[in-house]
Amino acid sequence: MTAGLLLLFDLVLVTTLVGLAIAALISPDLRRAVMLFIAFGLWLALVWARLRAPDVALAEAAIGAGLGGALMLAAARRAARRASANGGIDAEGGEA
Amino acid sequence: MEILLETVSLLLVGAGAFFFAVGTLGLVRLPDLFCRLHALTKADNLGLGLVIAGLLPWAADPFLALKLVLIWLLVMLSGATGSYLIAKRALRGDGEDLLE
Amino acid sequence: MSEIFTAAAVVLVLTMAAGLVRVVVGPTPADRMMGVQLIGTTGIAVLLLLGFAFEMPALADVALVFALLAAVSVTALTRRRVGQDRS
Amino acid sequence: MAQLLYGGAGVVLFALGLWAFLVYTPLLRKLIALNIMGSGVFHLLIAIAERGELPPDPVPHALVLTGIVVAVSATALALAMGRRLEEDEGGR
Repeated sequence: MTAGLLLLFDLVLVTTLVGLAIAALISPDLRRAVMLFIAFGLWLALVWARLRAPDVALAEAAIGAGLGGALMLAAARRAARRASANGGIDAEGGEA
Repeated sequence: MEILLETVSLLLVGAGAFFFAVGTLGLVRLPDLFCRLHALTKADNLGLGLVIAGLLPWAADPFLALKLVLIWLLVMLSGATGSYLIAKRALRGDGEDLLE
Repeated sequence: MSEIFTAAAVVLVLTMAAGLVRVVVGPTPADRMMGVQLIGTTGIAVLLLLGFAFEMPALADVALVFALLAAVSVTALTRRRVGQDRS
Repeated sequence: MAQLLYGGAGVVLFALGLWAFLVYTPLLRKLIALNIMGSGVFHLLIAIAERGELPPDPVPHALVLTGIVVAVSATALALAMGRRLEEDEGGR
């Protein structure tokens, strides 16, 4: 009973993790890609907590998703502002 | 006694999961930003509160129970602050890169 | 009791996966950030349920960090430069 | 079973990140791809450390913990260097 439920849990977790990675990598908008990356980091922390590694999950949630996500968010909004200042085409790729 | 406790806990956790499901449904289906904000805060406060209330009787020691209540209070505080910030910048209309 | 907790965790993970739709299609960045916030809160509930199902109290600490993370990411999204602030 | 599932997911993540790292040119996109690639490696290590009934192996956990910190530091360094390059080019 518990083993079957746990297998279902694993399947949902892994499928969504890979789907999130694909969505973050192919998204045309840069800021959307960064937010999907933050969600990916959160999901990864959840998976590692499931694999009984709470210390690693803690570090990933605080440093990987939080700090890295905030850094990338700042960089993405700088890129968007530069693009709207230059008008139209974005130097960093992706539409503004 | 044990059975009663299990039933109450099951009901509370089930109600919490129900509120999370309804909040997610609202976030996906409602038409504009402020309605979605409304749905989001319901899921945040009520859903998590009910799940934690259902987990409390099973906490091994009082400090773990205290930590659970602390997590709930922290989520309520940060959820209220974040919703306020998002709504303020959306209402004022000068969040040029927040609203595209 | 641990079966009930695992079943509730499965339901909550399914709702999280449904909430990702808003992160992917949300028209504005604010909508997407709200989706991330909901994922964070639901993730806290899933972590607590898993912690009780596996009997690992350390997962409550991870849940605490998730709670802090939502505040940090919303602040990073809505902050402005000092000269830009009109209020 | 769980080990195989999660290890396979780690390999898939690494492959996806490598593909995106080679295909896209903008810096931020390359950084996201690099981070996802690293996450795939970490995922594989954590999946190997999980041993069913026994408590998990602590050595891969320590490795991954260090790796996360190094990855974020490298990301911050790359972002700072990219910003400096932009300023030197003077908005092109």
